[in-house]
Amino acid sequence: MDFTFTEEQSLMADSLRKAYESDYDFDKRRAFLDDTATFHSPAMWQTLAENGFVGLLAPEEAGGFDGGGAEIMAVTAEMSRHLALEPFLATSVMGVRLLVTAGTDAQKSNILPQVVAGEANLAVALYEPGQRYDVAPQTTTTKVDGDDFVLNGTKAVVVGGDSARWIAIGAKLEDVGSAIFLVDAGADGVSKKPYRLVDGRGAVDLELSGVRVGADARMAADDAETALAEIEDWAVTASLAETLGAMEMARDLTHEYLQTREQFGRPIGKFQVLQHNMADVFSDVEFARSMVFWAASEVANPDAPTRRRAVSGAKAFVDNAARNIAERCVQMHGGVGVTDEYALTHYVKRLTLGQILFGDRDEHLLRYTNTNA
Amino acid sequence: MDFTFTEEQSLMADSLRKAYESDYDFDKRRAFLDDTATFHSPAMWQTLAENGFVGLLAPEEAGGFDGGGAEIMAVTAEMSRHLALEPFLATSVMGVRLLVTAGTDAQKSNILPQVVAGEANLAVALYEPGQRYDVAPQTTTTKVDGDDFVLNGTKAVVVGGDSARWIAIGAKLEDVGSAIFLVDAGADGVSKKPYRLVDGRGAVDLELSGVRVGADARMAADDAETALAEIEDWAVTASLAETLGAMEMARDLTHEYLQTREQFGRPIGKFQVLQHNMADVFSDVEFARSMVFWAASEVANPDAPTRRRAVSGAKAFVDNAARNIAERCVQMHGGVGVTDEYALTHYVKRLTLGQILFGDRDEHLLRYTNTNA
Amino acid sequence: MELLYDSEQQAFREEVRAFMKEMAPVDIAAKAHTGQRYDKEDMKRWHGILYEQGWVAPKWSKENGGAGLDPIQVHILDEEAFAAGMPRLQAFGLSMVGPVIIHFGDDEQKSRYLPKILSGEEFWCQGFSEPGSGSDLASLKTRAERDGDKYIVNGQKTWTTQAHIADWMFCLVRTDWDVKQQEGISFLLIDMTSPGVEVRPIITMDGEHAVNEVFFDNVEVPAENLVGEENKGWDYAKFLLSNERTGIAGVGQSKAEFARLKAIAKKEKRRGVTLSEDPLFRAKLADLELKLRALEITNLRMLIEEKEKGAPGPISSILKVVGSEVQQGIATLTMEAVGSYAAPFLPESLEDSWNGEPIGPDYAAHAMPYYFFRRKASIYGGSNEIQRNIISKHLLGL
Amino acid sequence: MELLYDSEQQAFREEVRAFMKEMAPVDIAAKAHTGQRYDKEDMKRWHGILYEQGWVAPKWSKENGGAGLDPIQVHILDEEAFAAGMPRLQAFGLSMVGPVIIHFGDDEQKSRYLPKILSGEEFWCQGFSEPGSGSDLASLKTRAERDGDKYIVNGQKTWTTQAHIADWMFCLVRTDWDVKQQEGISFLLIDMTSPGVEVRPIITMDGEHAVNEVFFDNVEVPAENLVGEENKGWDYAKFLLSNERTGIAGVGQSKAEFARLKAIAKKEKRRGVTLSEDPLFRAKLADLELKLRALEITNLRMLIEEKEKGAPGPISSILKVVGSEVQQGIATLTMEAVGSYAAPFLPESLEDSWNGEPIGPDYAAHAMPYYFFRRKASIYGGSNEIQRNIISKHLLGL
Repeated sequence: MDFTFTEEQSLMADSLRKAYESDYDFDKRRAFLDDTATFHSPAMWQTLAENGFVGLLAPEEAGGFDGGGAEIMAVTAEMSRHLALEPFLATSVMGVRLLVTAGTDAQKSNILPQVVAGEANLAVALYEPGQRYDVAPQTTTTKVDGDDFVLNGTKAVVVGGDSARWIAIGAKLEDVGSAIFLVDAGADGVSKKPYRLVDGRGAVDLELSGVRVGADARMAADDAETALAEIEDWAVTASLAETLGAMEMARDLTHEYLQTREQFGRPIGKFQVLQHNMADVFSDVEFARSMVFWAASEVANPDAPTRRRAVSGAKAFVDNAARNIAERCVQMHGGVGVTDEYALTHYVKRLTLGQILFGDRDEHLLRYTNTNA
Repeated sequence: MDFTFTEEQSLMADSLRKAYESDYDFDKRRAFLDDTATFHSPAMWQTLAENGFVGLLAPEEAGGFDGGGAEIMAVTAEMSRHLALEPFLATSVMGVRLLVTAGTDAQKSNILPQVVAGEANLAVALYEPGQRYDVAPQTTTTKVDGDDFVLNGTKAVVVGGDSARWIAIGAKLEDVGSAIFLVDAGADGVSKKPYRLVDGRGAVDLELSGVRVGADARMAADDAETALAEIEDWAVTASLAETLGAMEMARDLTHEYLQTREQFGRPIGKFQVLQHNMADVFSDVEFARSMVFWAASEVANPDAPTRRRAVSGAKAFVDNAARNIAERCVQMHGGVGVTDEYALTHYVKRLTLGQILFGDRDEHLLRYTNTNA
Repeated sequence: MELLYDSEQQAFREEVRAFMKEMAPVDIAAKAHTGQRYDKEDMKRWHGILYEQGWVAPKWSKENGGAGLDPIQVHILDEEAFAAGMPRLQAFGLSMVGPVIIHFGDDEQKSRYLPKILSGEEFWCQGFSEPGSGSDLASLKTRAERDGDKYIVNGQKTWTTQAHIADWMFCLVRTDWDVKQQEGISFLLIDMTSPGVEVRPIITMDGEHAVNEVFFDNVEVPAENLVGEENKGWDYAKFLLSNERTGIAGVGQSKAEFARLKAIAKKEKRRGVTLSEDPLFRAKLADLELKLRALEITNLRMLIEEKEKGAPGPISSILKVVGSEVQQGIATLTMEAVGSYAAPFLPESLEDSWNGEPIGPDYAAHAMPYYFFRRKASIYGGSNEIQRNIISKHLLGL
Repeated sequence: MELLYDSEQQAFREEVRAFMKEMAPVDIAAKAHTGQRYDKEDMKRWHGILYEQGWVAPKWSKENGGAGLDPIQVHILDEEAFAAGMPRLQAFGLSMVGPVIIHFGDDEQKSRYLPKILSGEEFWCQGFSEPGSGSDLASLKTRAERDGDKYIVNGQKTWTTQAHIADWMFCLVRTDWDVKQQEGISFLLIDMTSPGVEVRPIITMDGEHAVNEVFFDNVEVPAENLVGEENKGWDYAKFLLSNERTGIAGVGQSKAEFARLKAIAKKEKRRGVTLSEDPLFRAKLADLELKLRALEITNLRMLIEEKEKGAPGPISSILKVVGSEVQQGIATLTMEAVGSYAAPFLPESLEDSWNGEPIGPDYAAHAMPYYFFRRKASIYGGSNEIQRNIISKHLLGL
């Protein structure tokens, strides 16, 4: 395995960095954060689409980049360094991957090009209230009515659901089994409660009450749980890369603070206890990086247990590192580390969000032990 | 609750301290340690008996002191500070308590006086191979043969079994239920494999093969498991107090070492990282002390769930502290902390033994949660 | 059977509990169950109820208008108030500047300030920290220059909790520049309505406005507002901080918050099993509960010592460190228990003024801000690093 | 599917594995399963087998008699040897003094020492630590005074692993007292049979005699035994220590030991359930396995860096710290898994010479000595505190 990025991947990250550096500094971002209409910067999203990032995982024939785990890692880590609010995770990772693996030919040819062009966003509803981190549809059901399906149910914390034109929804079938439907977010009976996540990105809770869709909305997955579990693993992998980017920034901000902040007549970085804490933060980031590499290298593995073992193992490990790093970086800063005006706070928020989205540490530790050889 | 010892308890600890200080320094103790015949100092044991310590828990009419948890705490902590090898835990805590609570009148009047006088030691066999920390007899069985019982089975890690004249053995009864038999350690069919525990005290594995005892050997407990569980809780409490005494000594040795050992031209206690580690050790000892108080104050509680909640809760907490303290004290010493010639090593051995005798941390955490309100 | 307290203490607890049952306002208590924020009105109302009962200043002597309770009784009162879901009272007046005025203030100051602290009519804030002096408090730079019968104050304070709702600030200022840092500091009482005082909010990561920056631009403070002697302020601050240490373990509050966590764990499920039965989660709960238990007993040992010997020593530092770890542990497990519904961030929904729809269970919105809020527990009042310095220097002589 | 290695590396691993299967002596491998101790004879035998194969010095260049493998191949060889239950080879000759002689020794030294290091005919030990200089190595006091064509050595070394079975010691001695500490140190090779060398055992808490004190009383050492230049010994020591860092993560050994732990956890039961299925224990196993995985991948990243850029930098310090934590974690869980049968202490039963009866399962006797033995992992080779100093100074510039 090669642990460095290819030149192409590095160039990709560089061009992203430049886009965010020029239009997305801390104050500009604050303005996007305050915009309750979009929860992100539509202009930046357009830039991402134009530069081929939105279709990162889409096949080349659909205008995509045909990327995999390594590209996801490079791109999401970089976006995270800039605290990007754009719905990349929901649309470009979860949505596109689902369309590619479980979309019908018609869905692929009709929807994918719009998505790649940045004209229509996607979201995938993974969970239901009270079911914690179980992706199997339990309370969302369908009834067949002529050629149509009628959906009822509730979905919880649908990341990117606020800006999504289409939302993929797993539901129990009337007789037996389950399926995924690609539902127009504006359809009758779809009601969205939008809100910000802790890091500022948008999400919704979703209520489906007698939502009628045609048979063409049904995706080509045999079983909702299996297909959604794979998407969840892609989401985890992208989220881990975001965590890595945020860790690096928290580390660097703290490192700089230790060298500039003075107490008792000298930089606080001269105190041995803080030196050792900083050394541990440095070390934790590197070990976490190794585990993110592992997840990224296995997420496309067609063997589901192998994929899950790497992804869940990495998540269980990295969540721990993320918590330790976030908490120690705040502690080394003291009071300033908890103020909204200071960037560290926002990286800490992202690091914390990563610990509870798409399965917490206990969940993934359990999944990991269940795949244990 | 009064968290200081009464004057009587303090005097008791003082007189013990004097006895050990005069006859039990590190080199003398090493000689006892090397003596494979007794695994302890018979002379010191005689001194303990003469001063009333051996019968600490026995009723006054049997020549005992009628003590409880607080006295056990004072005495065992003090003995542990001197790394005492004498079979106090096996005989005076477990054995005497079992005789007092489950002995027949005849057993009490025949055996207790000999025990209190230091003339006959006791041991209680709690576990069987492969059953981990389950005190319910599983593989040890009895058959009735006329007026006698015939015992067969194996018992594991019987603390103090090496010097015991009588060993209490739980066994399944032929028909239903279980009982405890007070067996003469020299009886036909009793075979002992003696060895040292990690802290130097003696123990045995026991094989019973057709051991014939009279009906008078049967103790007055309705059910072996309940009676032995209570004894186990007394053993845990005494062991926790030993741990406390060993913690204090490990702390003090390390504190002194930090002030005297020099590296890079100054006492290593001037390095902030070691200062903070030492502060944590100091703190851990005090919090552990509080939990030992809790166990000691509740061990005689007739309400079994309340007793168990305190004892197991304290064990789960103190084991953790013991491990942290032992490992940090060794680390702060560096190489010298792992040499057999230095006292710290022996306190660390006792601290480590305490973590696996009478139930480990996971076992007691489980017991604690099972009593959870 | 609870062996920690004797029968007299048990009886006092029963009395307090009966009082709480009768007098604690139900609407205020309801906020505790979901982690809604208490507003100033809630605090004033509860303050008034305790004032009527004579328990508002439990540690103050009776001649000063207090309840004259012993440290263990104070602790019991504290525990029961938290268990009843009541807010912590404003410590700045009752526990901080009040005792300083009692010990070091003159008669005029006592009669001017103490009654209104007791009645709750005046709220206080603490002007200690400055941008350049956090852990190194003695390096503070805010200056007060004597000009006839007044001081002219210039400088800046920060992390000033509730400066925006406070009537008064007790403030450390530098009055001598030519001596050792600690020897040039004075203790001033500043009217927050004085011209030249400007309060600017600091929004913290929990989305709350609780702390502030306070700027002084030629603020005139009457010389009679100096407490004790000029340049002796550091001594009064040390006295104040040592008082602050009592109760620093936060046992009562943590017990109440732990009970809330346990209730959430009984509702939330993983794979059909409640978290309170989930092997990993319940082991974490048990670990934390035992740590809280150790804190409680250790705290009680200190209180007995305080009752018998007077003020607590530097050993209270070990309570601060573990107390903050327990507080943080509870908040962390609460966030974990809530799971993905801790991800929506709506701190505004914790305020009375909010009219929106809740997202997820009613206890969900509190979880994440609470986790963030508790990060401060190991920073303020002397960070845990400073506490460990104190232990190693003052207790261990290293 | 294992993505960590490319196909060429996989092929090399297959080759090594086949070799191990054929050549690793069964009786030596059996010791690994129960934690019996390898004796000198075992080490010599295995050394000889690898020597025959040409793999005994995998990193040495072929012209020096080594195998010339790249760092990743070396790592694969190391992993497979541990997986086959083979003992670690004597590092003092092969990994420490050997490379120093190759880089800084003269031709005579090379031809005198290298062949016998390779063949295993001569065992070495390391004379660095002294009673007064542990972490502060440069403060060493053992002195060597030049007297014609020899040095007269006086002083004391300690923690000298295997001094009692070694033929030679490479030793840091002070040859100049008037300069900065680091600049007065020389690197001497000392024949352990020289008159005046006395070796006294140190028994460690695991009951083993592996380390020693070594006393020098007017020991005569021929001047030709000086490596490189006089007073440049500190540079050679730094070179040696940086080589020591490769492989310091101990991945191969930890993987083998973790496999043994897992096997024990499949046998031991709590309440009728094996520990490998017990929710708390298996969570601890998983946590540790993941830490080992992170160590393995991070180590591989460093090896790739080393392969591409030469020697590893101070970043290897992070491998040392976590590597030692993993080693200690495995030993700790092994002790926990064994339970009460770890309490009997019979380290003598781990030696070939023992004839007694075993107590408990066959893997029990090893558990406690192993736990104690591993305490050293965070102390030797630069304690973890020293490693964190190195990271903060050399990597972070603090």
